[in-house]
Amino acid sequence: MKINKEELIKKLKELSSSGYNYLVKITAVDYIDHLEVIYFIRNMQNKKEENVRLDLKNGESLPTVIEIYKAADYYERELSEMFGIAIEGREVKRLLLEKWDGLEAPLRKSFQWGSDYKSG
Amino acid sequence: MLTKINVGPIHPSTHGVLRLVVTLDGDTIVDVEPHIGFLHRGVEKLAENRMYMQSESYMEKIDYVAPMAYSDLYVAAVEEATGIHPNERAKYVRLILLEFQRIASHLLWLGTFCNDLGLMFTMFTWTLKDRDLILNLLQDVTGSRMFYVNMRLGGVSIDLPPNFEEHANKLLDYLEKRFKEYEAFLEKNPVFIERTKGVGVLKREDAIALGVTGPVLRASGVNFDVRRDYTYYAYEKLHFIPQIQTKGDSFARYKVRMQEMKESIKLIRSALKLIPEGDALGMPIKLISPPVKEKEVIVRRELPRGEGMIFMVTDKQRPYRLSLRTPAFINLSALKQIAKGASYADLFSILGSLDLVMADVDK
Amino acid sequence: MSDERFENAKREMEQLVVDSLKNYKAPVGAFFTNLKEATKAIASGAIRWSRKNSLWPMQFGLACCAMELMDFGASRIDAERKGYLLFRGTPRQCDVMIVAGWVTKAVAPEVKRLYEQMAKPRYVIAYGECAVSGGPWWESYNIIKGIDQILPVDVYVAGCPPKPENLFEALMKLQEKVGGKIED
Amino acid sequence: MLISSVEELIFEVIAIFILIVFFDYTFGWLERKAIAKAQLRHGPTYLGKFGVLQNLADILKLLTKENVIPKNADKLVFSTVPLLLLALFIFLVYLLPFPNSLGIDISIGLLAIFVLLSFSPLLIFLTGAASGNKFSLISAQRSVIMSLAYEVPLILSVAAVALYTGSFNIANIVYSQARIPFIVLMPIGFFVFFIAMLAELERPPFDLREADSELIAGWLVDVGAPYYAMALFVDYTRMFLGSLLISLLFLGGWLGPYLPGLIWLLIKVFVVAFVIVIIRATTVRMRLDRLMRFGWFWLLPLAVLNIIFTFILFVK
Repeated sequence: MKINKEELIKKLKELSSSGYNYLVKITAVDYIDHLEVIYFIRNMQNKKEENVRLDLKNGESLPTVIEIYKAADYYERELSEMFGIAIEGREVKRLLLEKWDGLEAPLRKSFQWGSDYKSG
Repeated sequence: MLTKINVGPIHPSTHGVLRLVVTLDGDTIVDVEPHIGFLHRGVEKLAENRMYMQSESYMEKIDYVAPMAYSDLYVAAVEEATGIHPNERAKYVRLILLEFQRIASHLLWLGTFCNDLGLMFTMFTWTLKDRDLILNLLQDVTGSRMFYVNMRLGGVSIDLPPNFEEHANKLLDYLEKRFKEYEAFLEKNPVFIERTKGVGVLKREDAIALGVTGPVLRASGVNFDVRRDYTYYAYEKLHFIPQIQTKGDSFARYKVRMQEMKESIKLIRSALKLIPEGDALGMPIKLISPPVKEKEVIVRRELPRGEGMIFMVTDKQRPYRLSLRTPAFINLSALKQIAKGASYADLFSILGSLDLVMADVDK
Repeated sequence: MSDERFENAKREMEQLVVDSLKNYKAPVGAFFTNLKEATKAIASGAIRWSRKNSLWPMQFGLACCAMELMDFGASRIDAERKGYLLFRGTPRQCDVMIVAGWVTKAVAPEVKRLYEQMAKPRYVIAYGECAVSGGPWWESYNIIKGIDQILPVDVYVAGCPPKPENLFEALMKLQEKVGGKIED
Repeated sequence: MLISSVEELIFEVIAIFILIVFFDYTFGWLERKAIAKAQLRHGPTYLGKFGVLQNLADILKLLTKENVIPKNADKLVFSTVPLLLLALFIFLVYLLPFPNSLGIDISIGLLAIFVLLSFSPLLIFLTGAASGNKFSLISAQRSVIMSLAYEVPLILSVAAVALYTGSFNIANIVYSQARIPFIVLMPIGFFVFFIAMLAELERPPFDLREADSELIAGWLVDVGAPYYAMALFVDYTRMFLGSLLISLLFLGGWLGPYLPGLIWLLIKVFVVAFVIVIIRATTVRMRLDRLMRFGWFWLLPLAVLNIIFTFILFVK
């Protein structure tokens, strides 16, 4: 289901109280002009799955869902460094690229992934 | 007084390159902060810049303990996108090979877990010997010892050799005997029981909230297995039963994996009986793959370490975005919760019981 | 004029020879010098023999190739037959560092530091494509293309992953190098 | 026996030192072979017949490697205490009686040995604490805490032996086992002594100080290669001391039919050492708090029970 950014917390709270208590993954797709963030959540009782999608403009920040799903911790950290999305409402430490000196988030389409290739 | 200890990045028991900053109060762990990313190489980005079937080899290197499971996961995603589905025999062949791979992976886990507990290398060499036999069998089928790259669109690269069933049955008999020995060796050892029972308890609610997967989730009493709940290949026909334990401690995690190995043997045996005649070969790898039909693909597979998921947004000849859900990544995030309150000596047995592969965590 | 200069030079040379002879200690007996040299030769031979025959690898695996490294020590290959076993976890007591796996930018300083912590003499084996040249991750944004950019490598083992037998052969090659059969 | 002349003293010193080196080398090789066999391997085979020269190569190499002393370490303590440890264990072996009136057999030998033996955790603590490494520090702490767990039962189980014999002289203890060895008379005492000795010898399942999987190498983490060779020597000498004590106090020492005394003693020592190696190959490591509980709730009551039984049954 597609929702707005403002509805996210409310929607997820609603879903988690109706049994969708397992967060499978948070991921994002870079469509150059905007980003799509997808929350895969699952009902562990009847094994049904739901995905909640929202569009983010470039440079927009994302509210944290760690209050609702504890598992969101690592995924949000990953998102923030792989796509450069700022996360509201929590301190986000670096995760995978702790010692990385690259300026740009590597999974954005604008990332020059071949730049290092020549120098090596 | 609190002491901070830095463990790793290179330490004998971190199963790869993992850095833990442990805060200790005496001998009790107050906090563990994992620092990961030492093996990060950007598989997702690399896959975006490759043709579909070129990436299969990369996928295998994500989890080098069970490479075939990952190549199956990826190829299944491409199959879903292109609409080329494996035939009945190919499904069985894949299932047999994957279950062998699962046994090999769990055997290696058992060896390293005993190493973490302080049984220096005895169990390790025993299980590695058995694993070698499985690898030899897989080598007979695929031609390679570790990285097989044998999954093709709609099948496998090489069909099972003619004497495969005989060899496999012999190996399974041997393995069954060995598992009994291992169980007797470990479960009758009071020190082993003492070191694992009641250690690193993860309750059912916490397991769901933290999103852990695979044997760790099942050891906490959650009845979930992708092989049954999002069934694929021939698991439904073979009456697959997920293995559940309720205690959620290290011993339960050990037990789940032990039972899973036995269940895998059962699955392979019945699959060998039911396998239809015919041809299991898939399409040979070509640079230009068949046209893509789906816009977005979600594929789930039960990997040896837990639920693996691929979310792929497709482009014409290569993925526009490939998002991997690696099981070890999320299992590691639960370490903080599990290890809190344990003694320092137990930290590594807890870490071992989660069955982490650091390349799987770091992607 | 010129003769005088020659004379002076000649005298100086003689004086130099005499002076140098003053500092020269005559050998007490030819036998003893030979014995000293002989012990020296025997000792250096023994040290070389011992170094050659006991190469202890460090218990250190990075990625895929570490799997084969485990197999190298286990019962099928049994590296201890030639004394390649006794994996020590601490770098202070090891001789060989087997770099098994890709080296990312994050882990490269740690690997270098580990190498520096090892006691001399120390050797490095680049095991597998990733350690040799970056291998399949050549184009990745976070990978060092070959461990030889940061460490002096003695033996390269190619393959993805090389079989444990290949590592055994590589260590035998290293043995030859330590024993002096192969020049650097 | 009392020493009458300087020549005799020198002879004894050399003879026992040769014995120690012989045991250390043979045991080092045998242990490697036995562990390898338990792990379905061959162990060293190339160097010498059955790989007997492998350990020689290892020791020579270790001794000629660079000795690294870390910057944070207390240099004086760090470089002298391992030597003291080695000297302590070698000296302790000299205090034991051997057949053919070898060895300095003093009348309070038993007492002296156990008093001096309790220094070893302290020296290990010093080495660990001086190296300035946190893993070593944890190992050092464990060393001291561990000694609380096993030291008391160890001494109590020996006390029963002394009570029965009425003497602290080890030779006397051996001769009073002429008819029945003490393992038959007081099996509980033997059990307690054996377990406590395993802990003293730092052998699995009590190798908490050198826990490879947790502490990398425990108190030996920052120790340089030559000192590691020394630590190996300490380990094997300690092993010799431990199995000698077990065979002297409970297995009848050098007493046995047909064969000469020294052979009997060596046979017993190697059998005990072999059992300890088998235990090493097959069991997982204990945790510190469990060891404490085991020591105080199991070993100590058993040792006390053993003393009471001995007193009632044999001494009155």
